[in-house]
Amino acid sequence: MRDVAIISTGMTPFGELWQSGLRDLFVQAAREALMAVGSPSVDAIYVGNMSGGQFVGQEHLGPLMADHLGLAGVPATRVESACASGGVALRCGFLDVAAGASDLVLVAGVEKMNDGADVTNVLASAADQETEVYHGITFPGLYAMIARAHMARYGTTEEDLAAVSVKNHRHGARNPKAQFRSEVTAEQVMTSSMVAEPLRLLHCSPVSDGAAVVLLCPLERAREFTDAPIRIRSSGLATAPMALADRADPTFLDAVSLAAGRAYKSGGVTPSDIQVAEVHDCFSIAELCVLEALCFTERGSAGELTRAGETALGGRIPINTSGGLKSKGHPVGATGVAQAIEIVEQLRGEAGERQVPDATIGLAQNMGGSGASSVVHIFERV
Amino acid sequence: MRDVAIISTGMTPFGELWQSGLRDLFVQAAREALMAVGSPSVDAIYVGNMSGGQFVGQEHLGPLMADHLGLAGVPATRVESACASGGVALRCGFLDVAAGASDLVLVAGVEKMNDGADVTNVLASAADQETEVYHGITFPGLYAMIARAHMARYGTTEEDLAAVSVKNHRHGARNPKAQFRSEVTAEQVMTSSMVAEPLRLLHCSPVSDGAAVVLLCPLERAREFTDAPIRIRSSGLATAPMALADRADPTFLDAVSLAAGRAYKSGGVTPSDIQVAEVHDCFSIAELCVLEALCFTERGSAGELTRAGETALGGRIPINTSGGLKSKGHPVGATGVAQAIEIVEQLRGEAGERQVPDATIGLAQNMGGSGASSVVHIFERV
Amino acid sequence: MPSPRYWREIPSRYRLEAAACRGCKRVIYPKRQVCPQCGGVEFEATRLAHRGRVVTSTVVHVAPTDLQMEAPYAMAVVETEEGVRLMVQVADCDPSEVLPGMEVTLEFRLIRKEDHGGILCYGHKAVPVE
Amino acid sequence: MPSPRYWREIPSRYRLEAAACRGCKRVIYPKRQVCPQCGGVEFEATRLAHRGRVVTSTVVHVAPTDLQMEAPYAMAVVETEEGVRLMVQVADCDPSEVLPGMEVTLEFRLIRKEDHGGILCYGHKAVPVE
Ligand SMILES: [Zn+2]
Ligand SMILES: [Zn+2]
Repeated sequence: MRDVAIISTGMTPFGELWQSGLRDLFVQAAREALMAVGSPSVDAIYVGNMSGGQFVGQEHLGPLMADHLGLAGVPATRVESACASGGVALRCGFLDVAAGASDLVLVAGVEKMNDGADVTNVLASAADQETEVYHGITFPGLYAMIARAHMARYGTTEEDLAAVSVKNHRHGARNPKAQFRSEVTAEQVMTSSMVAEPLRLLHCSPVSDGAAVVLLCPLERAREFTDAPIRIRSSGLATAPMALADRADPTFLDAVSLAAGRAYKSGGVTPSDIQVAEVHDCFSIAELCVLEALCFTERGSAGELTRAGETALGGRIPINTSGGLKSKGHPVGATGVAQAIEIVEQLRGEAGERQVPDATIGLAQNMGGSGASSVVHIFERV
Repeated sequence: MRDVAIISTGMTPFGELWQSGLRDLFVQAAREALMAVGSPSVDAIYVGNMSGGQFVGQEHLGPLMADHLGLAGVPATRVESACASGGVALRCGFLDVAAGASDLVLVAGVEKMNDGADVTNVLASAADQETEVYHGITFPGLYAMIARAHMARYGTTEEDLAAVSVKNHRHGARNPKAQFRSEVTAEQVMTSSMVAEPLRLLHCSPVSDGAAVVLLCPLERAREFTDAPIRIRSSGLATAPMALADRADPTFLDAVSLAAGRAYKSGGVTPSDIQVAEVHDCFSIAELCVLEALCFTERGSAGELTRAGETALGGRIPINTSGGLKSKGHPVGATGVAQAIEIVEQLRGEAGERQVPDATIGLAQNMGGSGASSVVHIFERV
Repeated sequence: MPSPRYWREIPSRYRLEAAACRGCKRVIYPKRQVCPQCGGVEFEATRLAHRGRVVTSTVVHVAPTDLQMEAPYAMAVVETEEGVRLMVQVADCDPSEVLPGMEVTLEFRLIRKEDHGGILCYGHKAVPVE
Repeated sequence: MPSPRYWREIPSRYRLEAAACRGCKRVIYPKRQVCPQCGGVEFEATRLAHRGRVVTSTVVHVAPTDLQMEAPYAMAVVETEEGVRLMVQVADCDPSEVLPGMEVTLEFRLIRKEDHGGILCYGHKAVPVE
């Protein structure tokens, strides 16, 4: 397999972007990424998108996006793994370049959630429709059940959960593309309206529109395009039982653990080598469970780690310097690519107020549904 | 890139399978493919599916299918390109093995269309929702417009169109897995109820449920599993403008032409080397346009070729020996994989009453929307 | 008129029909073609006991459209005596009392009225043991 | 209440607003960020002439739910004087007369009533020139 590099990035702001449709968002992010490296010709496009069909009545996003980018003809494929769609698109692009099938690949993640659809129902289609959704559980409800199990088993507290939201808002306040650029206090989190007990509104990522794009090419060609290529050192993908009831331990995210294990192994790194990470904090409890599944901390100890400030900027392992899904926003199909962009900016030393000093190895972890799929990428400055 | 082989296949019958849900269909086809080669362990799964979200409220099919196959943990990705989803899944699996990232890859196509959804509306989401569907055009309507343009430009007749349906039903009558195993006459076709002028019911592929699965591995390992591996000699994917109005010539399928050109070139073959082909006859006119775009015949001459029997079993280049989408059925996401299975059976000499004598090189062409995406694979006996 | 999707699930939802794997003895609900534990494909039909214990739970305040009139309501993952876990709503109690460890019985109930047609959809809900 | 998706398209649907590429002069409808012909990104605003000719057509007999009361109706790809093509319904005539080559004008009309709310959606339809 060939080594693969990210040579350019582009991203819309995340938020309620009423003026932009799905195709507009994609084109805006893609043009930014292309123009930054002199608009080279593209060999293939992968579009990560969870549910264009249900959100805006539009499937077949590969050709639609190629067309609107002025690139009709170019191979273009949409990939979906619920909220991990963006990360999985990145993996498909990575394999395409690694295989030697394509040289320059454009990987996009895009979602238009604020366009009139019933968002609660659409997001629930990432869970098992027959055994879960039918009975009345919602997507926040599934993570609420994970939270309650984690609390019962490890003594994790509402304060621990709130600390995740507080930290991520603090980070996001420094990110010009974030949906919410305001800090919140633990008290605000813990008194916000209840969504699914014990999760409140400020434990939940918002409903967002947005697109994110990265350009990939073989590492050996990367310096034709940029002085600061970022190598994708490895990619790991895994699944777990679809329904929460079918997982032996609802507090442990097997898919994350497996995907990370594959990425660590094929990248030849250990968790302690990671200096900065973007993880899938769709709900505050998710960040805690993910930190444990990534082996950044012992099982059950992520709440304590967070309250101790170790996952904040300046801490031992800064997590979600972008603001995470919570503060940056979560246009579901775009998130995985946006995570990669934050790591690229960190490894290039271009993260401004959010910069982790001297970061050379970073990780991005993206997750679908209540954890039935997860994809992990490890990046390094070269 | 490594050479890639198909080592096994599995397929449900196609039809109105009221007893089976989406997940049942997948598991049935996948188990058949796995058991035929001793149930080896699988490194990755790709699921081609157009619209689980709209048809049955279920996205996130990668982990769902892995789970129900007893393989939770295995990387599993859903890919979509409307009615070309199956073919595109095959291409993703091909690239994964070619890259050296995975050894044994399970590629599935699956669709459950008969489960209560408004099929006309769902299929229309493969077209441009804003500039086409909004104004009232349907999916058959788009192909009807292509048909009328082809008639106006080349003198193609209703008899030419009917000849496609008659031939494909004659082939399908010999296929035990076909949805319609009955022959039809040209008169029956030309007096069936009107759907979108000039296309009548018997020019249209049916609404179908079904799943199809192939197993891939590196060619060098194929004989561990089977005495009759079929090599995937090449894969080509291309797009075209999404909206019919945006294509310079509505009678010519640019995406098919481009995809085929790429597959011919990287496979080192010419159209005259192809001895049997499955092509995307979602409507009878589609088969004619595809034959021209694949360079099996001159532009405008496919109707004549068909009426002369050259595309029937026993003719110069037998097309859709399976019965095609028209007679075999068209569970949209499954079709591309089912096409590959027919070619595998032909190249293995296992097609029974449908056998093309001594076929060693075959082609499968799968198409999304009104032709905005197409994928072409070339296969050979080794 | 109930859709095929609905009536295919009737055996599991109405009668709690499950399958016991002949290989590893695990009870699978709803039944499947392949045992997720051992890969086995031979099963014996069985029905779940109507009794179990809450593994984890939540109270849904922001509900899906079809269930908005019922919110807030408790949902739980319940483990039956056979070791099977299932997702159910918990009825006939104060939702805030539904916590891990609670003992419940499973009772046949109306689950939801679907869509504009108001189709009545049935299944099982959990009810706390006195 | 019309959705954002609807009102974003109002300029193109109500007023036939288009964009002329400064690079290759091609007129693009609806406007885009990138010219599909030359890749250009600079445009001048323009409006389509309301006159064109049918490139190809069909008569829809099996219609989408929202338009079932109108079937059979004619649909056409119309090319305007600027060389722009658009998909429109053809009204005020016998649908079977709508064939390639027919001259039409584009008129502002009700296109559909959407969903159960019956939202009124407007745009242009073609009408044959006398
Ligand atoms: Zn078992
Ligand atoms: Zn131009």
